[in-house]
Amino acid sequence: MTAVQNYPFALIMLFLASGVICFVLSGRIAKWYCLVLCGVGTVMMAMTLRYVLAAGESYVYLMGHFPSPWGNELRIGPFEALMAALFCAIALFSIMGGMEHILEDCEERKVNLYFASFCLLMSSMLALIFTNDLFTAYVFIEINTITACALVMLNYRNGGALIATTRYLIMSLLGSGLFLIAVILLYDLTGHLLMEPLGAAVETLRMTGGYLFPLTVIVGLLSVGLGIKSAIFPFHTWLPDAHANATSASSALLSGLVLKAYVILLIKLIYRVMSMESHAVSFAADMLFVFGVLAMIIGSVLAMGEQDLKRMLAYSSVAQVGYIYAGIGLGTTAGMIAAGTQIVTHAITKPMLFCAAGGFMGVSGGSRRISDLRGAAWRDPLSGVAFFVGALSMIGIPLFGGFATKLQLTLASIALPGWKAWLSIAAIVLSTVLNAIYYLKTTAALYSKDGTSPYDELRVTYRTLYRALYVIAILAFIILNIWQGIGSGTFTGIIREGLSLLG
Amino acid sequence: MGPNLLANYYETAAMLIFGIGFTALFLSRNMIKKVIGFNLMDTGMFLFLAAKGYVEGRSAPILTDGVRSATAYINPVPAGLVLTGIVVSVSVTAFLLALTVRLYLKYRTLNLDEMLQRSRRNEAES
Amino acid sequence: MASYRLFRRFANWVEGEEVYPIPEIEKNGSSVREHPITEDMARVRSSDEGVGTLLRRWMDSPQGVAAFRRVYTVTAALLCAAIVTLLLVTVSYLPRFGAPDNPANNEVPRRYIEQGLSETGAINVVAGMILDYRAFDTLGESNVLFAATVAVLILLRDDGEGKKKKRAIPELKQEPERERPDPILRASAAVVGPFALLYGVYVILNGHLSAGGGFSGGAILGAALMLLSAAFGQEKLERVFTARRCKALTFLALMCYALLKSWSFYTGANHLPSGIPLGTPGSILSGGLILPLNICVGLVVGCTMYSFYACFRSGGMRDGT
Amino acid sequence: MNIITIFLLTFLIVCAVAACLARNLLVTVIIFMGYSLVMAVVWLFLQSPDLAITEATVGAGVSSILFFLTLRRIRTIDTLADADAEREEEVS
Repeated sequence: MTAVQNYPFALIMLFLASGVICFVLSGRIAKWYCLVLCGVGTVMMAMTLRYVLAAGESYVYLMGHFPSPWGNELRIGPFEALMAALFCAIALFSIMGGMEHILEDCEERKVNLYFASFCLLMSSMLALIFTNDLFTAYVFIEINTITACALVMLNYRNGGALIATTRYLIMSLLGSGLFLIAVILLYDLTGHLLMEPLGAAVETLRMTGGYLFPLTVIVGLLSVGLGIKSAIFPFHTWLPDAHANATSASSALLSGLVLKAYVILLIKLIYRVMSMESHAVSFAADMLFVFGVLAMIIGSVLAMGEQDLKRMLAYSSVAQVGYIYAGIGLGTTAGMIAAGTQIVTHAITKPMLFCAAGGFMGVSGGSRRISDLRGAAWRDPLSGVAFFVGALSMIGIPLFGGFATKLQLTLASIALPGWKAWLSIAAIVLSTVLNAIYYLKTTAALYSKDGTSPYDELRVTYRTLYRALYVIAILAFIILNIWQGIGSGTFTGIIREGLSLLG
Repeated sequence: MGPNLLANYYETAAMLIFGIGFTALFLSRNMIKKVIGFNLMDTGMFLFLAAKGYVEGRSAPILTDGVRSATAYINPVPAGLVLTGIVVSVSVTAFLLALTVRLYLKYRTLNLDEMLQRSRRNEAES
Repeated sequence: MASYRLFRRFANWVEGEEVYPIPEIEKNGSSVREHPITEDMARVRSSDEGVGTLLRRWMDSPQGVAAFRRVYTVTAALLCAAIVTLLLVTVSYLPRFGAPDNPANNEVPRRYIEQGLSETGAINVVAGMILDYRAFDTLGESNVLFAATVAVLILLRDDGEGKKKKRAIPELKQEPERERPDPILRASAAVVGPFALLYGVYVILNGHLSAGGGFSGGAILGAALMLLSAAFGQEKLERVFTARRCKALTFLALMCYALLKSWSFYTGANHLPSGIPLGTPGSILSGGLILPLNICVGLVVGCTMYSFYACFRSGGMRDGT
Repeated sequence: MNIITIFLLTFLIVCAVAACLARNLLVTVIIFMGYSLVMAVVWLFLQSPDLAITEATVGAGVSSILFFLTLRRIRTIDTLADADAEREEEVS
């Protein structure tokens, strides 16, 4: 085994241990430590990605001395490695972009606890991406839940954050409860917890026609459980408050990464346990598709009515997650590729928008209301540019990331016969129009200067240290976005190869 | 309806407890009741798992008298999973209760709806 | 009649009418409940526009709140009922309880039982399973506990202002303990406390030989510490067991755990021998890594449980200085 | 199927319902404590002593203590707030 193959495992353990280390470090050191760690993680994951792409195959990493049905395993392929590299990079840029606000919002002596939570969150997301074992997934889902809530409630002196955390936590617990019960039922029917033997056993059950009813229930529970945690439409109610009340770095992490980790787990489950063929005709796929389409439209409608910038972005996340689920619900490989592309697109766009929102709030007395933010884009030009790029990307203008998704999703829908194709294309068109309306309206508001704002004379300076970090982060996000828009083939190609290796 | 509802009486009871806990967590507006509901939900699931590991007439998987045959002991896997689960459940309980204290400090109520209304009113006033 | 009363009670509960433990709270809350809905809020928002705003405004109006609450409650109750029914029907299809030929009794538990002793050295198969075969789960589990500690500390630790030990949040302060702790509590704690501590240590050290292990032993340790602290006062206990020591102990134990397990994962994945002797089955010093891991877990759990207690009781532990 | 397990399981369900419906939160927590103890016994019947010992210490011990502490903390918050309110009234 070459050294590169150890990196995923090493990174998970490194983040776990760093959580404990940050607990004893002071906040001043912990923040730099975390930045360095994320940078190292990005490099390590990029090397792993290069290795698996060169090898052209995925490999299994034993966690201990015992092979598949007995011990825990990680599984590393191009899809997982790409997502892990992306997650580390986005986390790095999100923290860089929101560093100033973290230090403002957090009590000084609790900064290190924020970074401890952050490290544990990262390790849990990496474990969710790589794990090959359902019960491990459950345990790390719980770490993810607790630490994500900890990141939201960081600024608990703002009362809204506390209530938002509570609602988020309770919905998440319902979701993980459903997930766990599904895992238990699955264990009862097959006697396995690892995905490989589990998939084989489920296949056998399906052949022999045994336990059909419990299997259907299990698939439904898994989808709903993970759906609640990634805020699929009827269960999205916790999301706007949680994402709007958190500090901007936390909002970026939560919307860009945490929602996606569960979707990635769901995609792995579909490929490795339920098998693509049965997913295509299953009830769960139709359900996810309908929820996704509804989310695309209703999320946009709700975002249109928002007067609060961060809540608007949060509702837009609901709509964007809808795209992912619509892609999964199509039930074809092309749909899955579209979903994967959307994961990448949203992960590089939404954190940028949240960071920019943090920038606007910084030059407008901390208000989140769009009416108070009028002209903020002139006061903080870089954030203005970032918001504009993000808006164009979310609308789906060619040359920006969002276009890649919409293209893939449209292509996947056209190839499909029947009601799903029409519904999905109609939803894409409608959602694009709605997106354009509210994003352009907001951008126009941000750029309109009517001389009434008390902050008009304020100009942001990019000279201080944290602002320099912010500039780097925003530039990186913009570059990633344009890369995804122009060279969308890169990521989509890796996703295609990764998904074919997953099955 | 399958044939085994009454034969699986442990599982049936476990699912009922799970349902009670789920309902309390979902519907009750009092934070403490929600936490209790969460605990009931989790113990219900653990009871289900533990029942799944049991095999009629076999003993606990502690190899005492040198008996090493798999037919003498029950399945140890569910027990291990439940142990892990109990830790998760007590951690989450502590977290939820800490949130409850904080919320009570801020809003002087345990009712989640009232908290929401008050925080909305605060927002509208500010 | 009784069933009707039960139903009424259920309905009341669902509608959120609760009696809190202390009637005063009811009194406090009622002043707010009189004008629960917000006409001024509707006015504030009336300058806004758009479909979503209209929807929100309706939802914030009294009729809207009532209607929304009713619809939400009914839907949620139906949803819960549906889930329970679904699960019960599923149970009726599952393999029979206690049958030896259930799918779960396959080659996995067979190897755990038949070769567990020679592969892990643990007499308690469950301990061998969670700390060796499926150790990654258990590592995650202790980090769940750690994550919860971090979250509780964020919420409840009261750092005070500056170097002075003044509390930042007066309400978080416990009322000064004027009354002496209960004599019955003190006497029984003096008898039970040491034995409970000893029992916790016993359970931890015998985790691989008999029922129990790091987690249950640690919980017993934590409970014993809570008992002592409740009986003899937190200050007295924290003269020995200071915040800094507690933190250091947690840190060391978790790091130790992570390092030991990393070594074992690393060697396992690279097919190297781990080089850890398993010892004679049945003696205390056996079971390879299981005993040290149990000790680590026990320490972490004990410290965590006690720091939960300290946080809930008085906003965290003091430094002994 | 023996009578004792049926009895214990029924007891568990009744406890669960009662804990949710009880009006006094202290009663709720006490019922929950009893529920945890019975659960430990049930697990002993299911040949899982590891679980029984853990549930007895965690469910009936630590969790319940945390609940009690929370209730007590809530009462403290109230008494302090009341005292503050009284003081303000006296001043005015």
